[in-house]
Amino acid sequence: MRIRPIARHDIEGLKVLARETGVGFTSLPDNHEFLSAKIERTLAAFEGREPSDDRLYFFVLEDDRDGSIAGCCAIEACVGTDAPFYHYRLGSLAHSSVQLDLHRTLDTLTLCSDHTGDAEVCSLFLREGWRKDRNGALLSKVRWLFMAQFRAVFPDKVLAEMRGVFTPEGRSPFWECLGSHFFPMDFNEADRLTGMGQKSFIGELMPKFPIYTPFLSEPARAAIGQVHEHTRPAVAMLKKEGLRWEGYVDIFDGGPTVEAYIDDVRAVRDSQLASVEVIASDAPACERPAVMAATTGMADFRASWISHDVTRDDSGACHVRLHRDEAERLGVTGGDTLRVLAG
Amino acid sequence: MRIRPIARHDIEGLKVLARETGVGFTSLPDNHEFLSAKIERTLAAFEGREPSDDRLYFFVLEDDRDGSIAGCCAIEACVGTDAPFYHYRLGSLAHSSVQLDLHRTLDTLTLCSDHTGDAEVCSLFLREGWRKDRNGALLSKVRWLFMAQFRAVFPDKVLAEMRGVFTPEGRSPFWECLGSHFFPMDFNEADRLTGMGQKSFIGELMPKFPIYTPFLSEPARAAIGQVHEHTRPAVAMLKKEGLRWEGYVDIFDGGPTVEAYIDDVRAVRDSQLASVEVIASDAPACERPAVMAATTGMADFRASWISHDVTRDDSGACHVRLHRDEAERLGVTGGDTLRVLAG
Amino acid sequence: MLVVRPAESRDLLALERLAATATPRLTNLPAHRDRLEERILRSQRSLRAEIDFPGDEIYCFVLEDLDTGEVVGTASLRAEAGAREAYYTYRQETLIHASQQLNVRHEVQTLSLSHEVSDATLLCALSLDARYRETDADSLLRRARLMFIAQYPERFATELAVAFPGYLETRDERQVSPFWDSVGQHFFDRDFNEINQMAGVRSKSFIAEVMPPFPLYLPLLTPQARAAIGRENPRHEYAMQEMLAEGFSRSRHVDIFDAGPLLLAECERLHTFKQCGWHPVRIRPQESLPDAVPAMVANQRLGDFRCVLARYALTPTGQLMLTPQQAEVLGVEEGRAVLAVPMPLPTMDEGEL
Amino acid sequence: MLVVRPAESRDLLALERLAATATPRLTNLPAHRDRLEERILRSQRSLRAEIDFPGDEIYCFVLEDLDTGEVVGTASLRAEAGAREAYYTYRQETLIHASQQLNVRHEVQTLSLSHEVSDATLLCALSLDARYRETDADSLLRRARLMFIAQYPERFATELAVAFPGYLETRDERQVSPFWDSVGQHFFDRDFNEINQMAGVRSKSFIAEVMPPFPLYLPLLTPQARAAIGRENPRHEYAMQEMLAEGFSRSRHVDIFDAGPLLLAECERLHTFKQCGWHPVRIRPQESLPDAVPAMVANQRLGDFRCVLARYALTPTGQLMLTPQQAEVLGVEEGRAVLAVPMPLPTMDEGEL
Repeated sequence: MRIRPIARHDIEGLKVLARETGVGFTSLPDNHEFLSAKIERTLAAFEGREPSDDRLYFFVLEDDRDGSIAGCCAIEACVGTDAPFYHYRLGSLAHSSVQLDLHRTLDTLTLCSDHTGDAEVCSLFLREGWRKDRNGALLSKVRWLFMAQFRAVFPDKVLAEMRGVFTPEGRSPFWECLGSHFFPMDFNEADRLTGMGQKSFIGELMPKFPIYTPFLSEPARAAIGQVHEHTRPAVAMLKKEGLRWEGYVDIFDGGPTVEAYIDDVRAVRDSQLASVEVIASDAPACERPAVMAATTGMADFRASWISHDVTRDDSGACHVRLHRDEAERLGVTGGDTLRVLAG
Repeated sequence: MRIRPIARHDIEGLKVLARETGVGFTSLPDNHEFLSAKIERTLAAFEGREPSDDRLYFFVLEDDRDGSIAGCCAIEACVGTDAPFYHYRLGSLAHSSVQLDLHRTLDTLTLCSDHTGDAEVCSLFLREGWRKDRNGALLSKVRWLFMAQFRAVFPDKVLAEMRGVFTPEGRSPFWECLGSHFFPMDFNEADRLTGMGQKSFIGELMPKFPIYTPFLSEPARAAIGQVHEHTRPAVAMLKKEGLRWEGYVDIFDGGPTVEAYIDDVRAVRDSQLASVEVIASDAPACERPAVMAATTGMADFRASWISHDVTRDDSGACHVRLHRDEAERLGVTGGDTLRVLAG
Repeated sequence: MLVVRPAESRDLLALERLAATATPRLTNLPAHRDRLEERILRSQRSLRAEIDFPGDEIYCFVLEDLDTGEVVGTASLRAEAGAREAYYTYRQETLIHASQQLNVRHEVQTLSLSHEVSDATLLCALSLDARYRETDADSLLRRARLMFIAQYPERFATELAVAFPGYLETRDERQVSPFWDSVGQHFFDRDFNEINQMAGVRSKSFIAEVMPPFPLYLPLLTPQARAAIGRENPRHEYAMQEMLAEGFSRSRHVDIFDAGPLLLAECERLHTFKQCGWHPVRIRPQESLPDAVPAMVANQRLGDFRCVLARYALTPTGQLMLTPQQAEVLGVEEGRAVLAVPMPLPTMDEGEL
Repeated sequence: MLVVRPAESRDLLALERLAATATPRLTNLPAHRDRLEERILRSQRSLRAEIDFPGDEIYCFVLEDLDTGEVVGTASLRAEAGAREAYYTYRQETLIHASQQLNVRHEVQTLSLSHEVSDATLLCALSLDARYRETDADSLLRRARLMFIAQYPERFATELAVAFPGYLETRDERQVSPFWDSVGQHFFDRDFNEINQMAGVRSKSFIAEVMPPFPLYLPLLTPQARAAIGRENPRHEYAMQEMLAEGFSRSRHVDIFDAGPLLLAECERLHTFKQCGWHPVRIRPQESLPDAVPAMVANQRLGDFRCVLARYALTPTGQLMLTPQQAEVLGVEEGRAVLAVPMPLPTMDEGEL
């Protein structure tokens, strides 16, 4: 299994993914034009042809047994430059009067675009049959290795939007209490439109004055900043990397946006460069792959799990040994440099 | 020189400090009742008698040659619980229309009390004659050692408010463009009132709808989040500890509030416990003190620079050697534990 | 015979009783003896003062039943609703949320804190003994104030406002305001009765000034609260119908505590102002008065203002016939002019928003 | 002779010329042939339609000088200012910032985006050949619309609004709006002329809907922008004085682009409505007409509406004397009723805010 940038010939594989994602995964609609535009955008970004801030780095997880696409993940280099990017921000406002012996601090939700210009990790999906062998972790973490390697093309901060709370019947209590009053459409339609990048209607229709959360229903209030139960493992993984919820929530379902300074992300901080030594494929290896390795070029970027630990020599330089098939998978030979991350 | 909690008999020394601080240092007015109330509050906190969140830890720097008070610093354990605590928050809001081919993101200032419940480091002042021998760093950093030692009594986040930009004539461009239109008083009076803890008038008089920063004058806009030139070293010191400006500014002068999760503060993370060995006072020492040491009790808390490096034995335990006079200064003997911080 | 006259110190006990029995309790008629005493003194000062423009005067009237000698009602006028402090209301507004991209235009109702009604003259603090409710006494007490304003226009604004108590629910044998529960409660953490009482002492505008200035989105209020907006308390339905018939109209404004309706009118549009006229008095014995519709008749005396319920009995040349007793209560002799208006109102239809 | 009549297709070129020479340019009279042609057709449709309540009708009139056969002016009526889209204004408001702690009460002026005037009938899109400015022709063109409304009240709202172009400065030989520079410019990054032109194509309300909904604090605007609020363009001073004399009053509302004033009036308060009356026509030769003040005289024909400038020459029994030419232009014979009102207005004082 290896990660590589998406290529034009992946369009059919991508459509298979799009069909499998289902409702709620709005960034991958099963739409040929939309997906192929996405591929073009990502090719431009990887080849450095995209001059603007509108860069998308879209990766696929390829099964090297037959070349099929098992999953995907992406990084938006700079959100909100092409289309507006909105959140509700949970803040508080003191409400106080000495004379009335009153001092309360009330929570408010305020529409904002504070994250304009930040990077976003997004679009992670892994197909059913491949949900094993730490493939999920590979898809999630490869983005940190990529950002660490090409730090200069990313801004200070990175964020990830998490799916909010839904009832077993698929209804969002946050939407029902708030958004439904302001959008003349149902949740899925609103979500679909934003997934297609059509976001300017949000600013036009959303309430712009602060909403005091006590005015919301109990279930809606409880949903603020909470994630869908299926999303909990993903959040846990991001939190382990140091991403935190700073009060920003999705305007439709109230789900949290977690964020961090890229330099503070554990995987970015802890990843290191190591020189490659290639060994025979039948040499003994660790039982469970514990090291992730990525190549250092952008257009031909590759990443995968490798089976040997990183070693450090007396001068402090790092080395890593690769089986021949691992080296082939990554497209490296002895003496090349890899960015590696233990764990 | 050593740091210790303020005591009742320090009132006269504190008044001397208050007189020397001058305009702009509003938390130490030269007012007997106010200062002695402050001392009582701090005693209650150190002795654990203060049940509420309204705890103030106020420290003095004592010159052990004659017991005179050379400086002070403090930690508010939990701001905004007694009186409202306001900031302006610099955010942004997208302003976009596909049809008009319009996509801008405008900066806004919004009144908020988001920092309610956070800890604050404040009230740092060092008298003229003692501005040497790293006394300033001692006053600034001792608070991190204290928080590291008594982590449980502090919340997740800590902040520090920084003095904003003033002209050489002492005028604040931010105040003149914004606050002056809303407060029927001059800057110093407004600042004095908040220093006295009378803050509810702010919420009553300040503009509550978002202010678009392009509506402010050029100098006022330039002052947002910028510090007074005298404050630059203090900000630099806090930034080295990992505190960052996240867009919160003082409502009067527009100066930045820097903040961090306490657990992320470098000094909190890096400080460690070490066991004490006492050696003769005439034993050779480092030229420049590089290690800060603090005791581990709250009511009898002491801190100072010490002259020897921390050593680590094979088991990973830390040790520190103190000259006899250093041990006396801190009130420790061999075998006691100190919290130490190198650098 | 029923007469409306300015309140005097001797009316204090009666006022206190009326304040205590007002339903619902009125913030502008607090059942505190000291404040009521002050109200009477202030009213007397207002009547004595030379006034060219409306200011912070209050005129407090009582309704006396001369047959029993009992004071059975009270009502006041605030020359300028927000003279000392602003007079706050919630103003019903509509925001348009439009998206050309989606080709939708969505209207969202809001309530915004407003003090636009501050300049109007406020008819307020009316309380009437239950035995007299919905009788001519009720109308006399309510509308005699218009007869006073008609005579001394320089003391009042050209716009008049009257606020009606809002809709309350009975829950656990207490009267609660569904509007307050859904709005004010979040900010003050005190129930309607507590805050109402506090407003009587502290002034309502003071409390309003602590409320957040942002518009409230109606869809976020409870259905009960939304239903209460602009809805009068059932006990005041009759009174409200009467004021609508008088020429007041419903406005966009509602009370900040209970969302009770605020009616507005320009003086010159009111029935009483349009129909009232000066007539010389002709005194006739009771038995020789012709049958005629009831009328309000007022003398032209500032401090000794009197307005009685009589009959609209005119001679062919327009003299108004009064009994000797009525003339005595009004303090007028034959040939003095009095201001009279027939009581019946054109129709008692609902006004428009 | 001057006559105001509904615009017809043959007036297109004249309208185009008038739109192009309007100073300042009018967003509601765009100098685009297609839009003007559409305007004429829409006006004709409006005149043909059976109407019981005001809706999205537009009535477009022209002023023709029959001596030269030239169309020298145009003016329109929008039956409902915000019928299709909301009609946006900035509403001048005052917020009270009060602190009991400091015992201060501070008033802060704001401008809030509002669409409250949407229901009113709008008098708009007036442009007149420069040679006729500030003559009776100017008044006729402006006020003939009131004569039309007076005849067909069911087609219009009871409240009328008229907006005047705002104050502009000349900078680098261009007309710039100091208000737009300080407000709209921040959001749109386009200068006044660009946005004005865009509004002509896209509609102004569309642009308003992209503007931020928060109140603007006046102290944060430039002094020039503040000074422009509610100030009419000097070229329209005479017109504004006339409308104030007619009975319109200044309102809290100003234009969202240039902060020009919006005047409001209830129909029934306008001089023209109060003074106009129906008179049977008496045709007399020009030389035998007595001297009299100028008058507007209109026939009662919806599609063939005509309003001419004549004399208020009445016979003792109230017949209006017209010359044969005037009668012909109006399309009336002897004995037909025409609506007439004397031109002169009571005073030309400033209205109140």
